[in-house]
Amino acid sequence: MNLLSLPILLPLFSGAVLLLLPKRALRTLMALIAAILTLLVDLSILRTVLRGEVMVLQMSNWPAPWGISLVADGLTGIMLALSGLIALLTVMFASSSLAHEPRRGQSKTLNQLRERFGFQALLQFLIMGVNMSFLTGDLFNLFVAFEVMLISSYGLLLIGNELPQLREGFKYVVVNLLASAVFVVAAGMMYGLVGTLNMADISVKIAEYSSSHGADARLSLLAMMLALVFATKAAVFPLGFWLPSAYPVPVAAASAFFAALLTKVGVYSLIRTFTLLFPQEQLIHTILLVLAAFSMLVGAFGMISQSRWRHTLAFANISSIGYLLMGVFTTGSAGMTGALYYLIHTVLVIFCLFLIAALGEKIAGLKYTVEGHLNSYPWLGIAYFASALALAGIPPSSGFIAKYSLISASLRAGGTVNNWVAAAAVITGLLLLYATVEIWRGFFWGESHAVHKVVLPRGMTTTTVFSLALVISLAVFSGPIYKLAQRTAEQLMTNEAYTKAVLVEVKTPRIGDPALPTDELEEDTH
Amino acid sequence: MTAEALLILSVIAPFLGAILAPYLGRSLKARAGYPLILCFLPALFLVQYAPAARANAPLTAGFDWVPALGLSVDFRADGFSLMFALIVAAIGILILAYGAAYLGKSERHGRFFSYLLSFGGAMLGLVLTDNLIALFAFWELTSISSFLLIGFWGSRKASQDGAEKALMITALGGLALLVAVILLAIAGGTQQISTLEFATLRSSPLFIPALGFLLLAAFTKSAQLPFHLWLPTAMEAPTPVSAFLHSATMVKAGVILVAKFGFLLDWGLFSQIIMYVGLATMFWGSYLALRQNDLKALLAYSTVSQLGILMSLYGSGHAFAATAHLVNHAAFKAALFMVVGIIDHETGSRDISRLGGLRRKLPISFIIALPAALSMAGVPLLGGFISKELFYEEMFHEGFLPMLIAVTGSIMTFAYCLRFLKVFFGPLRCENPNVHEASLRLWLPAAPLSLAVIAFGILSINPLKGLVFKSDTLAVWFTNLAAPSFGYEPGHLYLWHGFNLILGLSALTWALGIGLHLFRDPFHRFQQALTPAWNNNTLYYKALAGLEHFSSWFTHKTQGASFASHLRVIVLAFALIGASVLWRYLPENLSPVPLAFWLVALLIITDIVGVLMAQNRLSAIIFAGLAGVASTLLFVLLSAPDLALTQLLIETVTIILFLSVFRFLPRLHTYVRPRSLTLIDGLISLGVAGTIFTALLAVQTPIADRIKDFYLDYSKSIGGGYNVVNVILVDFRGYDTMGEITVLSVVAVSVFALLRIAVKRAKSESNDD
Amino acid sequence: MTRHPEIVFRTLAMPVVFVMLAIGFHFFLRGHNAPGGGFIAGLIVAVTALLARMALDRRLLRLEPKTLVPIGLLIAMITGVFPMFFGDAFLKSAHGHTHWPFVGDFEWASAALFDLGVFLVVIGTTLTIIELLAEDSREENS
Amino acid sequence: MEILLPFLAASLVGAGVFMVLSRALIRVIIGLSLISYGINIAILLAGAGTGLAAPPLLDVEGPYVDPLPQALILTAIVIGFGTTALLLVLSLRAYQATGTDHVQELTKKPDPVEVLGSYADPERPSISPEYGPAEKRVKDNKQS
Repeated sequence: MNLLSLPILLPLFSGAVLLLLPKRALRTLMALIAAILTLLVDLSILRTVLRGEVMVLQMSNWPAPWGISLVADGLTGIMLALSGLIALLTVMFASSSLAHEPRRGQSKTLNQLRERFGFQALLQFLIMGVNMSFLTGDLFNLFVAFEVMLISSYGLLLIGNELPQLREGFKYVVVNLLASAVFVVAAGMMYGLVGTLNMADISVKIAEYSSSHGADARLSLLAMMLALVFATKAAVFPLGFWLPSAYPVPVAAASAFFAALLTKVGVYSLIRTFTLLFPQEQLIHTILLVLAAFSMLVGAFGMISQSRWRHTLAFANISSIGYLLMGVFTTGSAGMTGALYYLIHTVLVIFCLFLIAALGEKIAGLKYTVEGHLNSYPWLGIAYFASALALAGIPPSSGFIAKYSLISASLRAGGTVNNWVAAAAVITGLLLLYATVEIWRGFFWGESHAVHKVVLPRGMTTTTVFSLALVISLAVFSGPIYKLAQRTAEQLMTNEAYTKAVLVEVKTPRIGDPALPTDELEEDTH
Repeated sequence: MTAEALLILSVIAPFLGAILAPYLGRSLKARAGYPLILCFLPALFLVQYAPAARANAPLTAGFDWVPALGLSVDFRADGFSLMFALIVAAIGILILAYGAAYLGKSERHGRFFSYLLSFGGAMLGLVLTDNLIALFAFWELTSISSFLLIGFWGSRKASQDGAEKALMITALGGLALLVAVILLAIAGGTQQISTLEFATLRSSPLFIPALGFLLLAAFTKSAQLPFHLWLPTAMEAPTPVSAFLHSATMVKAGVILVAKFGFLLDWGLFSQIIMYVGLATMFWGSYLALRQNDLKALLAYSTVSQLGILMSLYGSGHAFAATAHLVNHAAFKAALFMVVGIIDHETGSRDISRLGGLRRKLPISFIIALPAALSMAGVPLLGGFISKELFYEEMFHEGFLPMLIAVTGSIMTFAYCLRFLKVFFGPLRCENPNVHEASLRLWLPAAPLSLAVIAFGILSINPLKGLVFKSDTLAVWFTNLAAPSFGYEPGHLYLWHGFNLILGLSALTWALGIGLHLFRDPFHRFQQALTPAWNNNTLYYKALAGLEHFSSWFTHKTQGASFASHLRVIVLAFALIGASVLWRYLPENLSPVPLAFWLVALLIITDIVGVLMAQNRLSAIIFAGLAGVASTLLFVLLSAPDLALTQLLIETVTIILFLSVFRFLPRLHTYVRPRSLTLIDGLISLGVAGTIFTALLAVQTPIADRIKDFYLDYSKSIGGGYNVVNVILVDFRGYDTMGEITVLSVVAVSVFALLRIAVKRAKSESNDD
Repeated sequence: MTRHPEIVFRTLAMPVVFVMLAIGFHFFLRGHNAPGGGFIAGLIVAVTALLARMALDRRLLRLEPKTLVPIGLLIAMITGVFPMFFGDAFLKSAHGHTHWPFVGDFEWASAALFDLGVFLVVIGTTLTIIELLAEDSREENS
Repeated sequence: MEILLPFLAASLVGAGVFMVLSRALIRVIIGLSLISYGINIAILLAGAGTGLAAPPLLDVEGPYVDPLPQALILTAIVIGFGTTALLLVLSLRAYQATGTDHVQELTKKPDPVEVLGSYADPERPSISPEYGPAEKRVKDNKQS
């Protein structure tokens, strides 16, 4: 079960070592090895939890409510596997792109400085934070994990000191500090009210209390605070204003990782909070469902309004968060199944699109309205077209399956709110299609004015092809993956397996616990 | 090969071809079209299962895609589907051959054939599938691949626009279809089209919305009024594409939908709605076709008009007549488009007013075009005549108004067919002096279609049986193939119905059609005078511009709003939360407050006021620092020595930090907020404070015992330390501390990078942001 | 600033630095049993180092403070990983009595090693930030 | 006690929020530190209550206050210290780079929308021949 600590320890270790390594090649190698190992660990965890098992690791051997537990159920397994994949691809992409100029017309020293000043290490710490968030079974530790993740993201956002980075970085940091403040106070209050921080324990205690006392406004209060925090991190409308300006400013690899995973950590936390801790807060579920509908539309409108690659895609991210939450908060496991499938889909697709955007920026600068690149870069065109179809939910892409299952679940659930949300989802599909077609028209069609062809770095294109392959294989293997999502969703609907696995050994620890051999430690204590 | 495999292959093969095409295109150039014909052959071989289809025992096959979602790619070659698949495959083959001759050397051949084949595959899938979701999937695929085809010459703005318009409008219909299939699946309890039951569906409240969405989908795709605007601009595509899209495939998808779900639509008002929409489209399409000068545009509007006929026939339940006309239309329209392509290819123009007398220069093309155009006009002995007679007959039964519209529409149809043929007659007019007949490779693919047009009519006269004029061969075979799907009796097509009212109407049509052609100039002026300033096309662009405008306005308003107002949203949300438990949990009896606490409280309040009132940086920093000291004191009073110590040290270091950058910090400007904003901010801040306050009161009585005793009990014995807080930090919750020092490390790295990588001044920043 | 206070400052600084260092280590060692611990000690030592830097213009450590950060992180982490080789969970702690020659009875805890990591990270981070800021402002001035 | 201490925590947070909503960089930073003071007190009050008891040092006589919130706050303080330091350096850099301490001026506006260009007209699809003699033109367009 110590396996569970590895997705955190491996990046931590490699992050620390990366700070000490003197050569670029060594750093690249180290980062790659760490990412590959982490991915392998993630996959083996996924394999175990797919058997329906819930893996638990009690940190420091302290039993559940007192120590900190690491827990992996199906949802965690999926998230970890995604994070492992995306992390590896990001490391690959970054190590190639940091050796070249950031985008057309800039000098490449800036990127080299970024690399030298710890980009890869920050990335590893970010991965650690993300994995920590997915694995932890403790509310306060989730706060710590968020902080590790956020502080690394500040670092990645700012590294390079370009003007937009500083400008948007300030806003990003302030917003997240506010949200973190709410989070930590909510965690403290949760301890005050429920008397424990272990999420399984909280779940059990709240369920017990609710069954005997009925609804309690104090619990709703905490639920709303947590919802506020996670919705802000997930960039749900109207709390997501910070995202579209912040995500496009760092290096492309960082943008891609942010867009693919960081907001999803917010969504993950929302799923955990509202399936495990507060499944009974129906009002908040409905509020979030309505906000989800708005997020979809607002994201799509935002996409249409932009003309720069990554700004447009940042709005696409907001829209996808809307779709996700629509599934999460639609009653019943069908919606959750759709949401989980959509989650896998959107992580891969958004990531792939960001990589394509990075290549696009390399070819023609920040805007995609410089036409006529289809003939020079047909493969890029294919990659964009395939992933844009997936984004807009056009068959036979994975996006279509995701969209279909979400809308179908929503319509099946019935009721006014659900119907309107489904309508919003349908309309958003059209708007997304329009926005992606505009990029296609703006960048690939049209008359080419390019004087010479930009040579794209090998590493960057290879990584893009890999991630495109992931997007396509998701569509091909939709059957088993959807099944997986379905099983995980059913697991999420009942908390029993989770809480039982975590709270299994409530015996007090024995005094004579086997201690470490003494001789190894002696020298160091002075 | 088993029958099932063949059925699946017939849909898959074009897609495989689409993947191969770019490679073939690289080596074979335009000639890649010929080997790719193989991709449509499996579909053509399906003809051997026609007897089974006629016996209502159709071939089925398929595979699961996402079984948990009920999504399987099922195919079912029932009569109608099989008939349509054969048409698609046959015309597809001819188009591939035509395209191979048509495309110039500098084109992107591989890409062209790739798009074309994926479109063909999508179309075959659409007609053959038996699964609701797969139906939608293939439907969208046709939209997407037609988008690529129409925009094949993507460097031209008009092509881009035409492609986008077609995509947006058909995708709008696609979304309606998505909702429709979901509702049908919910209401019918199955996702298999062939097992949907009218009775089950009818009893569901979702039935009417489902039908409504279904109709919307059909109308958009089949270019019915008022969604017909995309079809004419789709003519920006290369002509082989237009020939494929507008004869047998893309535009017929809506008709297919109405045909496949006809058993549902023949209910209540729906059939009337479809019929009248179809008739209106037919009328308006032929009216607009008359005023076109571009041969391709003329054919485009004629397609709109013909689709109206099909739609009204299927809608009103006259599947037999509809199917007969569908077969005819596919043949003559594809032939006509190919001829237009030839004219364009050879003369360099498609402008009717600049062309004439081509009969002499392009004799073969003329021979091909003549029967096709006459069939479209409804001249006897040709297939078009037969189906138009049927159309008249059915409309005659429907009532006077449908009859009237049908006849007027047909008169104009007759007129524009003559107008089309005008380019072959009269004195030679052509800008290209060296005009000559197209090569064999170009006209040969068009010839079989023209032959079919003739065969549908004339060849079927059986001289032995005298004047029966029963047209009982190919067309009938096709039409009757679809019979089991609609439940009509296999019938006959008659060239001769005897002298009756229908024939009279036909004669009237011819006469008035010729008249209209002769007096076309005044009519044209009349049309010009009636042209409104706006139409649905301008509306479409207005809507797009409106969408862009709204998006940008909205995004500007929300994203571009001040940062402070963004923050306001978050804190306001937090403030509102407090309202939910406001004042409910006031403690009942208050314990006395020791003096020390009063003093700390005084200090904190003073500091807060000091910070809020501070006019310069130093005093603000000092007051904030004092607030920190005050909270340290509070920690001491509340028995938290570790906290107090830490807070004090942090305070010290922070002050050092502030002071070391002090000189470079901006002065404490008081940017004056508008008074209303100050008020709002004040209220929001009060709200936040209120939330914290009430929440703190509310959580003072826990709902379950807190877990603290464990730490106190085992801190010494197992943790090995007397300071429980420290033991928690390094042992019980040492993992938190691990995260905490990671945070600190990252801060060090980030600050190092921030301070060591030189800052570019705003002035020297390159302008690309 | 006149010369005299500066000399006074300098003479005073040396003993102050030593006293503060002693206090810092004291806080570090007693952390497990009384208020203190790696974090508090780290801050004290960092402030001391700053003082030494400013008053004596001397670095307490040869190392760049930035290097302390990963080292501290690794120490803390490896302490935590160690029990994993014995099949225990990450960060499983151990403590006990042992007898060292010349030192006598000594009470040790693996947690102290972990705290050492914290200690180093805190020193490293604090010094990095403040020293760099000081350098930065010096460059700006020149 | 039950009212006074929550009141203090709440007023610190409230004042902090008011400062954060102002428009000067420094005020925002100071506001954030006020918020963190308030929140630390709030966590202590929420978790350990307002009652008085001995500090959680086992060599002192009990009963002890709840040690867990103290440990949580310690972690929170350290993290807060780190982020404040980063924010301070960042705002210094932002100020140096932009020359403004007005938070609003740091914000940039989104792009203006582009005017929709000329468009296809279904009544008159581009009559210009698409092929034949025009082949050269199409070709030229592609290659330029």
